[in-house]
Amino acid sequence: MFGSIRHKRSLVAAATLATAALTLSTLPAQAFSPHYEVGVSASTIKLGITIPLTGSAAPGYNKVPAAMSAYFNYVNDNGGVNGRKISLVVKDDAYLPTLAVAKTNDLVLKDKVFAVVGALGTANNKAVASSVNLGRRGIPSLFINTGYSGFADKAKYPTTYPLLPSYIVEAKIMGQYIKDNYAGKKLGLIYQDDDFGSDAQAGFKAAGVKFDVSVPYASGSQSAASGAAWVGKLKAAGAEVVVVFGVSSATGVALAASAALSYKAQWILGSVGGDATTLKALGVPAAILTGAQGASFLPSPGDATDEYIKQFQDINTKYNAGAVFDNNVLIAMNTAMLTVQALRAAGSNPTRAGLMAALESKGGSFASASFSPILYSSSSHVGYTGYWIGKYNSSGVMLPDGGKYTLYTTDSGAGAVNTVASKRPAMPAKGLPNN
Amino acid sequence: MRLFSTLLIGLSSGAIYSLMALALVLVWRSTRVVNFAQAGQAIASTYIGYLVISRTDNYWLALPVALVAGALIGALVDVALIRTLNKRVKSGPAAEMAPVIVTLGLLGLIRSTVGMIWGGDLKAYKAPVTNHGFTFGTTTIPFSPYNLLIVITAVIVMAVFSIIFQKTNLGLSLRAAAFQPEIARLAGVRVDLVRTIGWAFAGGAGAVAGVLVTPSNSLSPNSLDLLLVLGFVGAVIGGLESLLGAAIGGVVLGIGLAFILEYVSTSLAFPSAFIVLILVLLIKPSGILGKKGGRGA
Amino acid sequence: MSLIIENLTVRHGAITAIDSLSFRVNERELAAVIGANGAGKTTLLRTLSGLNEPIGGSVTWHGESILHTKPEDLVRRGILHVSDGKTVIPELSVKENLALGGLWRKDKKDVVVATDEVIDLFPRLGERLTQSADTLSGGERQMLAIGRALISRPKLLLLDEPSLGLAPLIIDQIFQTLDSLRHKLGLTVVLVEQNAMSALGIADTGIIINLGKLVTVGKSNDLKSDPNLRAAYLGY
Amino acid sequence: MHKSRSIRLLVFIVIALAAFFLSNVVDELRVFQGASLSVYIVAIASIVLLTGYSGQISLGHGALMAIGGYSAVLAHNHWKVSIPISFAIAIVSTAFFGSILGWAAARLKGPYLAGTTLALAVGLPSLANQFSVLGGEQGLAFDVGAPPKSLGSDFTQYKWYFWICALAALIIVWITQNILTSRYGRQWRAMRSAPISASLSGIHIGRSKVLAFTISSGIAGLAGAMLVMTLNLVTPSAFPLSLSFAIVTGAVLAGVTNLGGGVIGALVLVAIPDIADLLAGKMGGAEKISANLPGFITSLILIVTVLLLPNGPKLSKLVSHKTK
Repeated sequence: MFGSIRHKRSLVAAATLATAALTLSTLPAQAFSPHYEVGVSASTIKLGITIPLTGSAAPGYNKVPAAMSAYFNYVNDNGGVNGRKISLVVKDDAYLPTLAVAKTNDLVLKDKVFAVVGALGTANNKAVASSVNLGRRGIPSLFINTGYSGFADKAKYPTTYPLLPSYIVEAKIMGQYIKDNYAGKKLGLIYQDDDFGSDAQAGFKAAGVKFDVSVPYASGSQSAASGAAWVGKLKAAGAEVVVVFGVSSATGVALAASAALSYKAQWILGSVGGDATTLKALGVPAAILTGAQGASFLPSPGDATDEYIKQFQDINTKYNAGAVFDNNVLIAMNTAMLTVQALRAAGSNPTRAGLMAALESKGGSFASASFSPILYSSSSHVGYTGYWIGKYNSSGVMLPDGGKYTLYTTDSGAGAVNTVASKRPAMPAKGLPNN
Repeated sequence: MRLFSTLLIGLSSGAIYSLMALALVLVWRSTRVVNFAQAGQAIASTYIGYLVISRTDNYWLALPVALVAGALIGALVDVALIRTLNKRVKSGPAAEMAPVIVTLGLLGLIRSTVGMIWGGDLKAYKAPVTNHGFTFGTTTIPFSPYNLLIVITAVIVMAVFSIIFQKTNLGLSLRAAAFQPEIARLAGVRVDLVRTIGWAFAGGAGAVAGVLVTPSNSLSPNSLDLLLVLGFVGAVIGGLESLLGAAIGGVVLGIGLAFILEYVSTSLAFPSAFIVLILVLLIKPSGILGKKGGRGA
Repeated sequence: MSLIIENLTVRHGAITAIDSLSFRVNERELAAVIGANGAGKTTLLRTLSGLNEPIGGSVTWHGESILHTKPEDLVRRGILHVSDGKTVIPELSVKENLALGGLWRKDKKDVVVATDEVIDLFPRLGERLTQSADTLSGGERQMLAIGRALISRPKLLLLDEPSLGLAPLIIDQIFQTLDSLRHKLGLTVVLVEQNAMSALGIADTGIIINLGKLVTVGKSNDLKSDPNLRAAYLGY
Repeated sequence: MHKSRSIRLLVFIVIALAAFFLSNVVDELRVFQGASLSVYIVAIASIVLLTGYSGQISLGHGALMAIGGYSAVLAHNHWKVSIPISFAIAIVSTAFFGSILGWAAARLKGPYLAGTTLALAVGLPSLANQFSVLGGEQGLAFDVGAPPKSLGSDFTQYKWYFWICALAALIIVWITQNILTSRYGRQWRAMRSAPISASLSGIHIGRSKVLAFTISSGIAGLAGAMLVMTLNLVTPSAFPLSLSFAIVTGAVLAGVTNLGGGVIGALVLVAIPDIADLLAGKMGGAEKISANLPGFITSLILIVTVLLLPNGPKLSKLVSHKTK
């Protein structure tokens, strides 16, 4: 009841806001394009993204906007979306919530984008959703790049659409896999000592996995010296299977230290820190990565036999020259392709409300590289929910055990972990959505 | 064995903190500026070293090239920026803050420039010797030939500095100009030139620290930020005025952090660096080598 | 035809510390500048040695202007400024303080000779060469400051209150040494002093200034015996 | 004295009316920037009082803002207190922490004080991660609710934030101005310009410095509470080192001794990123260039401004009441 009053109030507010916006800001534009939504014109659709391009969080993520633009340009060159070309306005938030709010305000109020796509970071997205008041303004924030489970709460974040499976889901699935395959072995865990890591711990706990040795590290503190200390602890405890639930730099430090210390264990890398290209750039020897396992919801970016990967690699070569095709580029292209499908589904004269309605009704059928289905519905904003577990080969490509993808799915709560045969829509011809 | 290997690994990371601390102290002594841009100067020099390595695959060429580049950058910063600053901002309440802002601004400027030239991606290059730990019998310790190389290089740099400072005329001028610039002037020391040389030395030390630390981490426009902060902590532990203090402060910090990592908590090592700093400042404000009351009035 | 100061004016913010001051000091002469506290004596010396910038006037030494020149360049032209005991660097050893005087000189052989001369002149410095200058007494510091200047082989010595804070016995010593030195080495000296009696005792010329302005110039013997000046400025 | 105080009050009321009138004219983006402006004005005021008057340096006021921010949110969320009360709690708790810090800081000078406060700015927010009650990296939501209905239905959320922030800023600047012209303000100035004679004339330097640090911290705490209100969230990453540096920069750009100049400093801080973005957009270029150009331009503007106007713009003298 409380919710409905609130809802009504926000509806009234949204309506009045829309009226005010119409009478105030769009007066001159009205004469020319009376029935186009904000950010849409006869020939273009304007989207926006906030992501760190500079600062210590930038490496890796700074490749995302260019890769998204590359895919959009590819689509634009092939007729666009219902004849409209997509443009992406990129804003650097340096991974700071204050900047994310200010830059999203710029996107919404100055650049007047149709929707925000692929914005990065848990705290940033929380601050943006609430302060910029995306919900009350009815501005969609699509496919946000974070594994925090709370964004699936539609009542709290009515216009925010998370894509990635949550960290809890990932940990639960890893936990189940460990129980199935490494029962009785001594287990170790390296995790980041913040929400990221506590989500992981919650997931492992839900899966009923207990680690013999846990090594927390403070975000940003990882160095060669800390790597040595972590591995020392794992070694002392005799851990045989070690999960690294950390960012790339921490994963790299741990693997490099284990190489330096001749410490052999079965490594299982979380998806956040498991990008082989980044790990190699961090100086991890190929020998130590070979045979390590990892969890992922996307195919390995190095697996050119995958139809999605192959197509994306082609587009990357032609439209994003010079960029190494890694996990970040893959996620960016995948997000961009989902965006194009959402825009197509929204019809020939897309509105923000129409876009979100289309996402909720048809999102589950969109073609995407992930082996996991997308669960968007009128009652849920949960995106991907599944992972597959694979092994890195000697050239850093992660491939499924036995060559066949087995998908594990679960939820962020107490639900069981299920294995399902992986099924995903085929890549549309030439990578151009035809939904 | 565990004790011994923790000590060694702390020594190796401490050696790098010491070099950064040394750079900060050199500038502080000669110009009374805490040079936040030191991390920027070091990152630019390290990228130049990276350029040499990626072209020639020769670490031993990259190290001196980066050192010289660092020295030149340091000298340039002093001549182009700090001299102007000192001329324009002589007194007033802004006098203490202006150098902070100018060096911070410079840090941003250099980082952005580096980003424009090399992009924001992670770069890496290999250590010239293996970073596979030494093995005694069946035990492998984390301390590797590369760690040994770091310690030796740092010791050489510090030994060269100490000889220059204690035994040469240039060193005497440097010290005189640092302690009492006006009197040094009246004795005929070309204080401006000597200061610039001090900045150059600092730039060189910072560059060596950057080139040494990078194979263990990776290279990006922000990758030496942590080193700057830890170098500063080391410098303050050592008393900020003394080169020997900086060397010892850095090593003490490195070993201290290694022991906290090994024996206390892997996640508290980072915050504890700051707790150590605050404790040192409150308990023995002049640093472990400083004179009594050095930091008050 | 030696040190000529004309209409020199120096300001500290709103305060005019030296106001159109003109006088001259001949070569090999010792001129004592006398005045009360705040008369502008120290500012005068700091301007002559390049530490302060004047806003007007001219100063020439052997016909060439010495204004707007860095102190370290004036040192190379033989102009040495020794302010009271503060002119030593306490963080350095006695030996290093002395060495500073010869650092810039090309003739390293003469630096060695000059250093030996200074140690002969002030044996107490010789005994304390390796000590930190911090440990020296006031008189010893004064000796060290003068000694360091001598190693630079000065032609024009600017001395700021060498008697400040010293015991009368030591003041006499210093002044005697100074007197014999300047004759032996042919130095031109500008000596700023509050201790007018001692200063005029060894000076050729006396220059009395007040509030930055010249009061009078004269032979030191004449000034000493002028009853009006004695009462007003010389304090005895 | 009495007359000048009533004139000053009048000036503040006029500014307040002008600000509120302006908020009805300009677009939403400017209204939000007006709220950010108010946050900076308060933060800069805390530095002006500390550095410009008592002569102490702090590179760690971002950490104090964090304390204020967390205090306000915890009070609001746990005790359901109103916004003004939660702001007051932020001021008091930060001032309390500041008094402890100030006691320690009074023993330090120059770079050592800068270093200690710097350590605080780096260390304190990362410590917040250690306590689950503070919400970790994701932080705690801070929802002050929609504006009251009585303000009309077209009264936007941002205008509401702006009104709250602007009012808080005006009140605190007015109070600060009165503190600075009071006995304490004169003591601090005496202490800064001539510490020895100040102590001879009976000013207890240590106590006086601690008092300055305490008041300055309280003001910074308020700025922190205002900041998290505009963000709707309190999280460690809202208080990065760059925030501490930004407010010090704003204070210097304003001329450190000038409270009124703080408006200019805050304006510059809010405007610089916009200007840099605009310039970068005009220049264009490859992606790695365009990503780094705003940072480059911002840094350049900072350096050039400090070199050209080390004691703040002369204009600031016109804006403020003479405080020297």
